[in-house]
Amino acid sequence: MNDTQGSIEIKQIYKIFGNGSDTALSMLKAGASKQEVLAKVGCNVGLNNVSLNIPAGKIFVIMGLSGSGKSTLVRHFNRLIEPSAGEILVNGQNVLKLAPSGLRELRRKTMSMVFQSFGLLPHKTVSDNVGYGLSLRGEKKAEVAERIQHWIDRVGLKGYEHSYPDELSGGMRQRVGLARALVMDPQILLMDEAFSALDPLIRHDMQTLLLELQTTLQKTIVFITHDLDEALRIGAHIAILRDGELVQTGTPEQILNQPADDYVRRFVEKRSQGANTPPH
Amino acid sequence: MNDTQGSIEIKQIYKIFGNGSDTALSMLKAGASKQEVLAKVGCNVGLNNVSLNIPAGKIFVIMGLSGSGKSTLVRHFNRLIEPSAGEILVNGQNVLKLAPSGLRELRRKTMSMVFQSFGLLPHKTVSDNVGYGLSLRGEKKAEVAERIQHWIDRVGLKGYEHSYPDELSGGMRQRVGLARALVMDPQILLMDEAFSALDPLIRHDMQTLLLELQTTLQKTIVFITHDLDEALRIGAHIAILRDGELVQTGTPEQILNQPADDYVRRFVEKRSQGANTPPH
Amino acid sequence: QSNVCSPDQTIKFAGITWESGQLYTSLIRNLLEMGYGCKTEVVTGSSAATETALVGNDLQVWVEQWNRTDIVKKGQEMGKIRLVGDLLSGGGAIEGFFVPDYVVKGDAKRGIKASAPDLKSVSDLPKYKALFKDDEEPGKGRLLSCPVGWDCEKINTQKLKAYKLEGDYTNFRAGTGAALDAAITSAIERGKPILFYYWSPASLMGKYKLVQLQEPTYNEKCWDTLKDIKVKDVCPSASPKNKLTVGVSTPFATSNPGAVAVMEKLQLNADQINGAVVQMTDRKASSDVVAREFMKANPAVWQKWVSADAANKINAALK
Amino acid sequence: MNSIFFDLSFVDQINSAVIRLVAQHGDFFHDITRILLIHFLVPLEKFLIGLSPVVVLLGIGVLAWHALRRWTTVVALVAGLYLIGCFGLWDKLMQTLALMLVSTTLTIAIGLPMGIWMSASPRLRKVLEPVLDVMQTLPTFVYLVPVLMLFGLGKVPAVLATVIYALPPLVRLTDLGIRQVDKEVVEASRSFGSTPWQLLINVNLPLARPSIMAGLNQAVMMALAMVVIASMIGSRGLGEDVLSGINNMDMGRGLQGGFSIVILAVVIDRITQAYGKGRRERQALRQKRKGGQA
Amino acid sequence: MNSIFFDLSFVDQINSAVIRLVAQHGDFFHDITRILLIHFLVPLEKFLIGLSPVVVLLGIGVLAWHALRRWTTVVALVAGLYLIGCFGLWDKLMQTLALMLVSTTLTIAIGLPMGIWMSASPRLRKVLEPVLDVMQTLPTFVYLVPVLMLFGLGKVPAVLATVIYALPPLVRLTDLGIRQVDKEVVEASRSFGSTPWQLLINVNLPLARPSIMAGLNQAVMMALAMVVIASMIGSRGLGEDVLSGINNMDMGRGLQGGFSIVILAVVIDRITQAYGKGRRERQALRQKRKGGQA
Ligand SMILES: Nc1ncnc2c1ncn2[C@@H]1O[C@H](COP(=O)(O)OP(=O)(O)OP(=O)(O)O)[C@@H](O)[C@H]1O
Ligand SMILES: Nc1ncnc2c1ncn2[C@@H]1O[C@H](COP(=O)(O)OP(=O)(O)OP(=O)(O)O)[C@@H](O)[C@H]1O
Ligand SMILES: N[C@@H](Cc1c[nH]c[nH+]1)C(=O)O
Ligand SMILES: [Mg+2]
Ligand SMILES: [Mg+2]
Repeated sequence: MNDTQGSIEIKQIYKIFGNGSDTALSMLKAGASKQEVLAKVGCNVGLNNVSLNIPAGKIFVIMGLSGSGKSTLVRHFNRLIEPSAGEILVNGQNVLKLAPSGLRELRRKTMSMVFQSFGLLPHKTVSDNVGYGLSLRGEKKAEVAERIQHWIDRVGLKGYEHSYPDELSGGMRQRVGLARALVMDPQILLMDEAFSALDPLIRHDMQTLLLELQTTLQKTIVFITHDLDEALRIGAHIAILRDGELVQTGTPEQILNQPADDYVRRFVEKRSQGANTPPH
Repeated sequence: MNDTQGSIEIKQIYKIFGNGSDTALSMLKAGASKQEVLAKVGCNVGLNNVSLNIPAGKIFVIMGLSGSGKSTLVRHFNRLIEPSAGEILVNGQNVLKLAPSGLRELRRKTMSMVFQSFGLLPHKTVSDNVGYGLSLRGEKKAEVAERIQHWIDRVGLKGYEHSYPDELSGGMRQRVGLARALVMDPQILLMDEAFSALDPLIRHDMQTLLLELQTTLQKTIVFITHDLDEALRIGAHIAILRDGELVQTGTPEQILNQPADDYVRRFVEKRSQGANTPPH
Repeated sequence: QSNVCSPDQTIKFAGITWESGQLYTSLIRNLLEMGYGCKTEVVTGSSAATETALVGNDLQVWVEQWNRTDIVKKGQEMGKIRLVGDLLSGGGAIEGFFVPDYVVKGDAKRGIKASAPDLKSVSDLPKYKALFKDDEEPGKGRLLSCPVGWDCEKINTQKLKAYKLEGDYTNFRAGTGAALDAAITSAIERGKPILFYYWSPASLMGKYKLVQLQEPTYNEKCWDTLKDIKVKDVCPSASPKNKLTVGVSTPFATSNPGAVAVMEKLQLNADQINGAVVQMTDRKASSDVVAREFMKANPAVWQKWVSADAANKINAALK
Repeated sequence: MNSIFFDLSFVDQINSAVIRLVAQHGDFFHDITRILLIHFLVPLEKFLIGLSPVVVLLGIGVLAWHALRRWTTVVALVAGLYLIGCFGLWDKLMQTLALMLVSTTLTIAIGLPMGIWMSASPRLRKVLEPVLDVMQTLPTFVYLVPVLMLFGLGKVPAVLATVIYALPPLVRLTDLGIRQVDKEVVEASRSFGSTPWQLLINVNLPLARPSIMAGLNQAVMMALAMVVIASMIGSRGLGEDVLSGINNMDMGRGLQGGFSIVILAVVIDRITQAYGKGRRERQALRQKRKGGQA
Repeated sequence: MNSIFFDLSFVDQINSAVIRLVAQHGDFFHDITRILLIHFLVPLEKFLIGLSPVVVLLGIGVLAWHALRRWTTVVALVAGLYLIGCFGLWDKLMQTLALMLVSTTLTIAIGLPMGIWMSASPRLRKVLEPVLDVMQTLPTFVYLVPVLMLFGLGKVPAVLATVIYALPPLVRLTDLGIRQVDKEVVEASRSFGSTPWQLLINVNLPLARPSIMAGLNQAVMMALAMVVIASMIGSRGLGEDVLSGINNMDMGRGLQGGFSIVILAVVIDRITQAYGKGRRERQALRQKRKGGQA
């Protein structure tokens, strides 16, 4: 089972938000679109029949239009969201069948998450925020102080250890969230637009860090981004979502050279376009 | 005075957060660095002697490391933050001397802002959020309904008019904030990382929108971004901040070709690097 | 009849907070309403509130006055109110220290043995302090006394001094009359020993068999030392009988001498009032109901108090 | 013994001051009482008592339905009131209801603005906090007597005492709620040029709503807890039964009266709380009822 | 008249039920009272009264300083208590303090867990809400008589009544505060595998703190508002003075007693509230004192 250490597999996941999810589910299974369901039942479709295989020890990038279900998808991996239907296997284990204690173990040891909207504890200082996951695991403050400081320095927040989140800039907050996940040293990292508020210098540095983690420690990293350059630089696989459906998965080359449809092609095109537009 | 319609000028602005700002201010004026002040007085320096001239009718991009004071700077333009020292002129008028009613007029008619962390009203629907600024101005709901719908459609949120912010994805929330500012049709738009959560397709579309607004309606747009490609594409001028200080301002060409120092050079380098890294 | 009550004025009675007072109130109201066509109304409230109102002529009649509060004393001194009549024959109400009779005699039916067979007088109390133990003041007995602020509370404090019981007994103040009644009822229902201050006429008197402890004989000079809490040098004396009167506001008394005349004549004896009051507690009947029944059953008693004309009207109304 | 203390007492001064006040201005205050009574309290009470119980029960039922949209609760509330009628306490219920309507309205009318004002001014908070402490902890009994000497027995001092007692939680929780509103939302609203009033209406009040409604709930509860005290100063209503129940050791009667007060409290509370729900919650509620799915 | 109502009355049943209960189980309850008194309340009171006033005043001063770090406030609080001593009410103050310490501790010990539990279970909330309504609005007087027939006169029923009355606001505001905690922070905490207990300690309680402290403030206020009622059932303390003031129309004495209660309330409230401040606020406060700048 060692080869599945860090793998994630999901099978035919549906997620529907709001009341009337039963009706919505049968509509979806009968082939209705997200827009139709929203108009008819008033339910938001988060995910629509998504199956995905995330190999262990690789960086797996998820892309897609804003609102296409990326955040919803990764929240399923550590079961912060219960799917309306489907199956989720982490390291070959069915996450949906885990008892509360098992689920807790999984979240403490196996996977950490960086949230798109940071999710910092507003009443704790930067260093307490970073150490939060460790303290949940029961590790003593004194023993982990060094590791906490290491990661605070690593994300460039030295000097801000005793600041509170509301005294930080957006990008600094995001980096606190990053350090909080990294200090846990988990098998799997779930990173939801974890670099979106960072400037190019720090961002590049962080990308390098992820690549290092992946190559030296064989971490599995699920990475959501809107930046194709970033995706191409760090991703071993890329999955593209649209309206809650999986449109294409593949290596960066496959995505670039054999886009599954027009939607994917436009995603890839923009890249060269954006970069080529001359300054005026 | 018509040529200054939409211009912003700031003179020797200092902003220091926390107690003991007097000590900190004199330290700064004596040449101390942000880090020294933080270590000695425990004050966060937001801005350190920034003077800037933003011409009317152009897109002005502000860049800089995360935490360098970009958000703090634009918050001064509409006086959401009071500077510790300095002067702010909008359309030639000293904003710091405005009476509450005058300041209100300025905010209602002259400039709208898109916030880095969105700042949506959680208890209002998408369409009420978008119409919020208009309702503050006293415009009747029925009269503006069309304009509201226009901008909701324009940012791609059709169908979500009656959703609440907590039912939206990060990028969708950001677009609500965008629509809310755009519907005001102000002379000046302050956009704090307004596209950071958007996917490339929508982002490109929005960039085009800004360019249109600028060329057809001569809006002044102050745009904070971390994306150099974006800055180059839309910015007529670029300013670069570091640790609360202004490092360089100039046209994109100047920034690209005559970087003021090493810091700016590294900012510019990353661009080509990131794009050129081959997928692995 | 015009001097009994003015037709456009409603006579406001204080709502008394104990049964005998309520019964007297109902009797007077019945007489005035049925016999003289007066309009009356009862306003409830704490004694202090209603007494204050009486002084201010917000209320006109306050039946069964024990004349012991400062409000009443000052009202009288200032000429704002008058105390008229003598509601209880035989000199008035009695008060003193009581124990349930099973404490002295036992109660075979409930299987209670006499716990203090020799208890006759207050001088026997030191022997029994363990029996009437006060849990909040270990080592002392508890005399369940009047609520704070009643005159009897202060008198009891002085009496404990005068009877040299201070070291052995606490003057345990019940907070209110209701609390006092509840504590006594609880003890008696449970068959426990209890030593308490009480008075008659009162429903408890009719309801339970109580034994009053003997106190040193009444002595006017000593009684004066007991009435004033500030006197340190006290000497023992039992309480004298207390004359029960009707308090009326002076404006009312001046303009309605006829009504006052009725109140002056009204008088019951202890058996009559205690009997009626027990009806109230046992059947939880309202004082109005009991007063009517009493009047029907004892026409001779009340006909003395009213004019013949009024008596006829009342008789007619009672049918 | 406690020799470290000076001997200090204002007892006599206070007493004579009160007496003087009553002697000099008592008539004036009594006139106020009379005016309030004649033009306001008595007509309201008369009106309520004059209504047929059927009409009242129906009216409250409709109101409750409009607010709650839940048959079971509506039926329970109306049945509760009907039960009070069966106890033979209908008229007293109406008297208490009149008192409560007036007191609660006054409490809201004073408390809400006061809380809002307090949230805006730390200096005011410093001044007002001890006042609120006094209002809440100074035993009603203490000021009841002077109040009663000034205003006379009855409804007016009862309303006064009730409002004084019920006000603090509403003020405090309004203040707290507004101060807890998310700073970023406030900032966004300011950036669009909202006046303080617009900020209040659009942001502060709606976002502080849960806290304010908790304050209102406490105010209603405390107002109804005052019903008995009100009866101690001659105000008619359900409190009378409680009082006489106590005085005569008639616990049954006291309890029946007491539970009638509780029922009335629950009815008032449930209806006000439902109306205090945000638009979104009410919408969700309606949909849930329709859709049938949780 | 009100013909739509059945005639219904439980008066007699209730009365005889109470009497039966007292006769059958009164001894048992009285034993409980005795045990609580002998082992707990009496020693505490004796201890407090036995302390020299100087020690008590100093102790409270130190405590207040530790909590508040503000000379002016500390001096004001201690001076207030000293004033009570000057009124000649020191022993009664200590008796009331003992009662309040016990009642407040019990209220927190019961109310906080109850509120937490309620916030976690909507079903429990549905059951508990009417119970809280009853606790708060059923006039104390109503259950006081049965309670004191069961437990006897004095401190124990006083503590009981106080806790019953002071509990609801704490429970309600704890519940409200926790339910208002930002969902995103809770989600983040869950994502790191927090147990429910860890979530409570690290997220829910600290973030609900302002609301919980408002509940505690209300609980303290309401507990002290009960001091007079406690005296009505024979509990010694400051309430006695108020009562006798009322009963004798000695407004001066009543007011002095009343204000002593207010002072005690303010002292307890300010100290508990200061300890309830978050680490950050306390830190900021200390710095402000030092730096001198606002
Ligand atoms: N309310 C505050 N209290 C204390 N310090 C603050 C506060 N707001 C901002 N700062 C500090 O001011 C500095 C500049 O913050 P600002 O938000 O302007 O950065 P930014 O350039 O917008 O960064 P980002 O790209 O990460 O958004 C930071 O060091 C931050 O810690
Ligand atoms: N709590 C919720 N209630 C209702 N709808 C929701 C909820 N959360 C998400 N959705 C809906 O689910 C869909 C997918 O949202 P999600 O947050 O997964 O998007 P995303 O791909 O992460 O977008 P972004 O790039 O903007 O972050 C959206 O249509 C959104 O409106
Ligand atoms: N109130 C009376 C006592 C009393 C007797 N009966 C009713 N009350 C007093 O002060 O002593
Ligand atoms: Mg997302
Ligand atoms: Mg920023």
